[in-house]
Amino acid sequence: MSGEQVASEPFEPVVIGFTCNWCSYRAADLAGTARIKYAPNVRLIRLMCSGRLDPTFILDALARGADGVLISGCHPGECHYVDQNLNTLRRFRMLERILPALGIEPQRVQLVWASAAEGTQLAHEIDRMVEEVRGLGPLDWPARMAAAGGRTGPGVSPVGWPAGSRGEPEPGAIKGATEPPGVHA
Amino acid sequence: MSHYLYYPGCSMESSAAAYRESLETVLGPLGIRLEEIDDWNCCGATEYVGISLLPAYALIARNLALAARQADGTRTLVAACSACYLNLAKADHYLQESRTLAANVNSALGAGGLAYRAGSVTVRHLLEVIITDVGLDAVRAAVSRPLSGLRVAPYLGCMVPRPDPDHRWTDHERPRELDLLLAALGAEVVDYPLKTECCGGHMTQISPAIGFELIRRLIAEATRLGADLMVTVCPMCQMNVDAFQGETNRHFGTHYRMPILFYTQLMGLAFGREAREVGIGRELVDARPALARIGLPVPSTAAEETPETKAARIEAAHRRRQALPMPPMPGDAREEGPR
Amino acid sequence: MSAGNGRPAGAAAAGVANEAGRPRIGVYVCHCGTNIAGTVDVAEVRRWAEERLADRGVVVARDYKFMCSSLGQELIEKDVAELGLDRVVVAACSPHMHEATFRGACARAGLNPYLCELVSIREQDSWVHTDGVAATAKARAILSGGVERVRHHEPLEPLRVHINPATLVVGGGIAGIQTALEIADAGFPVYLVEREPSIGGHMAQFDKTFPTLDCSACILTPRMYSAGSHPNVRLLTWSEVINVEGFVGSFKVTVLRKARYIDTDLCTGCGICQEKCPRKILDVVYEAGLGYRKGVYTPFPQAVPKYPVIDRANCTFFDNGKCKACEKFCPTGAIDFEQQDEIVTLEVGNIVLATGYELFDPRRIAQYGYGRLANVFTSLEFERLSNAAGPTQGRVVLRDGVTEPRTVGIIHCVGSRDRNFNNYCSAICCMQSLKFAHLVKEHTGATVYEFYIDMRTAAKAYDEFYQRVLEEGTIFVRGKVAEVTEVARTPEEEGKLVLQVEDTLIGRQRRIPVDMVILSCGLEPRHDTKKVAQLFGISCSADGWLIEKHPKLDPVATMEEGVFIAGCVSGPKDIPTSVAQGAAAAARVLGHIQQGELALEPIKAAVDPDVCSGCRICNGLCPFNAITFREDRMVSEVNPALCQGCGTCVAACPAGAMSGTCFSDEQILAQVEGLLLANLQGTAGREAVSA
Amino acid sequence: MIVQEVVPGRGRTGNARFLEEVSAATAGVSRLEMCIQCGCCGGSCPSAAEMDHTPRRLFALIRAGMRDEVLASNTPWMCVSCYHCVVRCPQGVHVVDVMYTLKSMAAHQRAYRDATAPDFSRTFVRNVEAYGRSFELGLTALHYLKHFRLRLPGMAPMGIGMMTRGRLGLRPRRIEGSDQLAAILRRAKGLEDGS
Amino acid sequence: MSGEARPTFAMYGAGSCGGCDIAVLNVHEKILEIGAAFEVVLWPVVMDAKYRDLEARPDSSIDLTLFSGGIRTDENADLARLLRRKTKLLVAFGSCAGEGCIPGLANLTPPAEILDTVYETVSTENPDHLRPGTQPNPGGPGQLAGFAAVLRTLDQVVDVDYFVPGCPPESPRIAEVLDLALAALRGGEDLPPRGAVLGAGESTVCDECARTRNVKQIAGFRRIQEIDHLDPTLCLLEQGIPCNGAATASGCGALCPTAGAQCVGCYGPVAGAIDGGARLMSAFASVAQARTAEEMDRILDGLVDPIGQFYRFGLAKSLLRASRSAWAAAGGEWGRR
Repeated sequence: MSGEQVASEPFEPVVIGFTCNWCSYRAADLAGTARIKYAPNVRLIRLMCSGRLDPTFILDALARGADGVLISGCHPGECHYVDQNLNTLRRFRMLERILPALGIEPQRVQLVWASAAEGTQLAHEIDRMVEEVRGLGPLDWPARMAAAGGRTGPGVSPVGWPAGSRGEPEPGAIKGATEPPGVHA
Repeated sequence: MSHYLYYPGCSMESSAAAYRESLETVLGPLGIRLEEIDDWNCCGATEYVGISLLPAYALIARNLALAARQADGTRTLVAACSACYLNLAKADHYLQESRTLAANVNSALGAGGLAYRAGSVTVRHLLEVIITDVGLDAVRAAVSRPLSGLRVAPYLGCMVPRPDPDHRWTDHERPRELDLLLAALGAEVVDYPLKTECCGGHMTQISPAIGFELIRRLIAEATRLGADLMVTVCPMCQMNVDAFQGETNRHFGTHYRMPILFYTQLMGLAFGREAREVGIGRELVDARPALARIGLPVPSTAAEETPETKAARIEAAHRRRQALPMPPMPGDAREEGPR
Repeated sequence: MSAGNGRPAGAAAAGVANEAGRPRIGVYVCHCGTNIAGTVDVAEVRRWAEERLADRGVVVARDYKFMCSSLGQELIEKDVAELGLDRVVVAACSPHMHEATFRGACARAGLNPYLCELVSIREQDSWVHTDGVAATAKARAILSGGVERVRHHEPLEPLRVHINPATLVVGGGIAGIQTALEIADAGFPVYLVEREPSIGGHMAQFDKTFPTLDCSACILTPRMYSAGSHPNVRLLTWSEVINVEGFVGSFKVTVLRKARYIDTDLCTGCGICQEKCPRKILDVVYEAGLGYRKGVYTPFPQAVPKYPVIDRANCTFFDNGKCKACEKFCPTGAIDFEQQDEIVTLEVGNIVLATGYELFDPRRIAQYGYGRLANVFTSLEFERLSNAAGPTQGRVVLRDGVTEPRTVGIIHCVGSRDRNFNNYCSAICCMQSLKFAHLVKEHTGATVYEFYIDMRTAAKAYDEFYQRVLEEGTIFVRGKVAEVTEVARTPEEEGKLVLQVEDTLIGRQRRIPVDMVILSCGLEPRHDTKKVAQLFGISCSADGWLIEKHPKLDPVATMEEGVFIAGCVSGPKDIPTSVAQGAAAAARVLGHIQQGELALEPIKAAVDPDVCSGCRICNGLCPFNAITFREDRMVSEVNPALCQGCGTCVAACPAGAMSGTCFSDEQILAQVEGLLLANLQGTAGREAVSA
Repeated sequence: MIVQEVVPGRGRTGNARFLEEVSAATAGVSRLEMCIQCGCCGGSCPSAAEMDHTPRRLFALIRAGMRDEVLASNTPWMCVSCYHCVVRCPQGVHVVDVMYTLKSMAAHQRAYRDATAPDFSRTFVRNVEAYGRSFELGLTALHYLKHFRLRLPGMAPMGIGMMTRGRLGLRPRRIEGSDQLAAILRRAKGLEDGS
Repeated sequence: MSGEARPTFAMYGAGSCGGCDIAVLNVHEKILEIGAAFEVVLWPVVMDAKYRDLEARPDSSIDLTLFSGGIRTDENADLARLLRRKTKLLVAFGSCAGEGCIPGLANLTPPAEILDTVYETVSTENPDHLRPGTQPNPGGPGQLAGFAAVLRTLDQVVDVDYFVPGCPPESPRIAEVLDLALAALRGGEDLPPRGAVLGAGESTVCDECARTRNVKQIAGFRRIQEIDHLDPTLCLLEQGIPCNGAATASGCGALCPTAGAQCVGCYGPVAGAIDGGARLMSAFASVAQARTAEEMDRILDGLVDPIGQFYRFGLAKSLLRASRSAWAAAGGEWGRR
């Protein structure tokens, strides 16, 4: 669906949420069990720990059409893996430093702590964020890329270096091309 | 010099003139500068909102809007009157809580060319500013005439410690701020159990019998505890207990004479000001006999022990030994705590 | 030919290794009765998957009333066998609910269970949204995410860990004692750690227990004695757990044993030291602040173990180097001022937490006057007052220590069912208050008022006890007491405590003067519960209690495998329930021990040594010390036995040398793609919401 | 009291939506629907003795949809805004704000039985609307003249005392922006009536 | 491949600085082998050539094309498509063609702003207000090439067979790549999978760096010129210098860190990386010694140009490729270019 068609309908943002297995995903489960209602615009992904979150995932979600990304983990000091969620905080703070240069509003990427008991709070934060993103309008990155004439779709690597020899090595592939001589004995 | 925006409120100009006068004498020694909001209007007391809600909030919000516009260097708005403090604080709180209310109030303000974003100013009460920002040490340092020997009953009334939307007070029922302040002035502070009970509010106007009963409870308990006078933070409380005391006595056939002053009046006296300068004499129940204690040598109460008192003392000690211990209370160990 | 890049791009089936080069995925959408189907158009989701996800490898899509039923599971098994499915996606409830169920179904059909993905369209969709159209659209997106993700699943084997047969029980109250005895009786070793000098817990403080009115000490003491003398139980009293490492099967627990300053080999528990100790200290633990103990003490006569401790903070010798009265009089020379705190390391396979509760501190409710008004008592104070071994030898008297009350008011729900304090019902207060009414009557014959909001007597023989107390003439007033005041308004109120309350059954405000007020205080989590939770890697609810794995179906397990809970640590409970939970936790532990080993999820990180540059960015990240640096080869390595699978190192590796099973970059990115419907050609992610 | 059977949505007084109406008209979040009828408000109230219903019972009447009986009640008018009930309420019901709502509903429909309190509020409001500040002398004098004529002689010494001590202005003070204030209040009233 | 004839070779620079051409010429004696082994059909830096000659060649008649430079103008794009058609093995040569490089950083800025700066600011004398897309000689032939909304990498415009990273690629690596190509073209060797990165290692610069390394911790970032005494043997990152080596493909022999300067990342991320900048951010953040947001912010304040730090070479190939304001131009006037 193209950007123009969307404009005629009320804008419904899509927010991808990264949650940890122990606190925030469980908070979402709890919100479910307690039938606490929140905006249907958020789609959650479960990681074992919010510390698994690579900034790549966030940028990827935005590049693939998400209007916002919610990051959620255990409260600092309550991480199931001692303090790995501090890494989430650090990476999030780091990412925040580059988003303005790319023209992405800070409300589109938010970090919200939620303990396993905080279903209501998480639902509330989701609602708040969805409304904030709705207020910002569509991000629409794929449509913008398409408009610039870039090739996307099957067979084309839209981003990143090809895997090269790191994929499944093909029979007879020349190793010398990818392995600097004299480094590995 | 700490700088604050200031909302005086209507009663400061008339019935609580003594509050205004005395307040002016204590600001300098405490290093507080108050900047009055230009052309403020009445906060609506507890009356306007009982007639119509939105105009009542618009009325309060005009003051908030004026304050926000005047905010320069400080965004703290200090109120001295209890009802004004509560109305301003509560309005700001509800404007933050309810988007609809905020939208409607702003639409109304728009008719007068004003706007107010909830949370733009922070509303605080003068007493809390003195305790928190100035500090009791600074108060003690300013005291040149300690109120030694003066037994005072601290009386806050309702609207300062309750509902306390911003959680600024030590307790809703028995806050310690006023006790601490009076103790810092050197006064003997009575543990007054009715310190946040109702003075009757507007009941003296609309159902006098209830109003007088509520006043009677207050002055009866203060009298029973041997207080020389009551000290309040609230113009309405002062007015009810002071101006309606005669009528209350008449109503019940009693003869209470319990003066009630503003805390700032006692601060002014303790800071060395003369009675007239802090509005002493404006009260209907004369405080001067009680105030005669200040500066005068306090007569020793340690009378010689008679056989009767000795027996009583031994009996009391015996009783203490049998008694079960009491749980410790927070602040027990603090020297400035209420006695 | 390789996939062309490191991520799944469009139709390229990276990571999917199957003979035909294309996965065969079965999709199963659950109705869950009306739980899902009531909001989500399940048939439409199924149809959509069948059509739109066909070129993503979906070969069959079905919807069924209850996928978790045996018939639902058979559907999967049959399709795997007949259609040759090599991947399965179930859209139903949370993976925390039924992941194991559907993995089991796959395994029975001969499919590696880790090739199954369960996505939640119940907890995260139908239950939390009301708009059916939006919820259906979201279900499509969630399913699509699952399908993309499952394409990158690999067959895995669960990790098997050995279970150490020793168990640690933390907390020596009735729940902990019960757990310890059950396990010990089954023949396995138990360490029972207790912070106080004796086990027994709150139950040791009570005089009588409701509703039977048995003597608390009489039923508790034999259990305490058994625990103390059982050959399989090692008591560590006056001790605290300070560190926990490892995981189910092989926890390493560090315990601080505070110095007792008593040589327990020599001590006979004769009590002479306590008698001779000149130091008298207010006992705020066992006597609830109503009585005193000595500087060297056992908290109560039946203490287990019988050995006293010297309270270093309240010992004249430790204060100024003089005294040593205890040492002088000890007939066996058991006093040892040279003793030091000791650190003990225990190796256990399972842990049971039974650390109990604390009483709500009513000083927080200023209007009830506790701490200011002498004759306002807490429930625990009253327990001590009515206890024959208590500070008044069982005389129910006012704070003056002499006067018997003639009227007593008992206030229910103090600090409970009140959003200013604790929202929850403390469960035991109604019954405890009824017990108090009975005891007051029995001891003093006083008039008793009970002030309640609702009477909750829902357990065996509880309501019968209510009937009995009614019969005894206790006066019940329905209303939450507004305040307790000493300020009299009438001559009858002079010198009394006045309870001001609305008697809601007559709709009037009443002022009831009494001599004594008993506050039936609620139960609260111990102040350090959060710390305990962190120590053992589990979490607290908003109220501060420890969270069960499932509130109904798994009440004694926690999210942490091998860590169980029993008694009031997970919320207020009466004695029978605490005991039942203690036994239940023991049964779960014994289950583990009997199996000998346990299967764990194979979620682990690993390093590709060819790619690792030895930059050492990951080295400091692992809290479990699973990453080591091999100086000889200049690469980092992950020890799979220590790795807990959080994936932080995977996300941090700048060279991409670190990868993680079950949560690989490919799996996560594929799920993002699927959730945004970017896997469908010619569609943008927005379709799902606005459709 | 008379027990009246209430069928929601039917009959003279039964109106199941009354609670929602009261709640919606209250500033902030009333939490009125959360009342568990514990009576802590009624127990705390300093003027409960003078009320025809305790606040708790008034809330039960609201829940029962007995609009007429609720709006005729003197309970809201006896409220002294001491906020004891608010801070003590275990359910966090904004009792005082609900009382304000009930007052304004009753005032609007003139549903009250005793006009003393409403009149006092109205006089106060008129003063404020006219001057922007409250005018204590005018307020008290007018009010006593109307409702407590007999008490006036007794009050005279107090009034004179207040005046001689400079505590009672003889003229009202008017703010400079009284036109602005009037415009704001006019718009606010318009919005309230419109909604 | 036709009998005894030498393989044909082309090298072309689109939006490039010419550095890649110099690097090829800088392979020392190897250049003689190239000259001997290949028949050069197009290499504008070395010899004159006409587009029409190129157009006239049969399709797939060039065996190997090294294409350097990003795609910013119509002309760049046209030539990319043309060379793709004419070439058997098209190699994105150097950082510009492969990942956008420094010119790609212009993707943060809307094109109108770029042109205003280039053509209209005070340092430019441009009386006729010429701009890309306009005709320099009114009435005369030809017009200036149009300027695209964003810079694209070669593979974002046409299919690319191989990538050779580096700004510029290091000479020994170039020699290896040419040897490989030659061997393959002569039928002696199998080629690596299409799309592979040639001339770079599978690990990162740290692998080739001799500096000692400890468990990483960063308490703060500093610019290299702000440090009086730099430990010559210790890892630069551990000294607070934001060295990109940990996430940059090996192949250069850790030239910069060895010389005492931080790696700026010109070899791009290792094969398989999706967004090199994101990887660097994640790695740097993970070892920052901060336990609160405030502490983290204090550390980050030491990174003066975060987007330049992490995306200096790879922005045009990153997940988002360009800023929103640059993309915005793509939808309108610039989109048609």
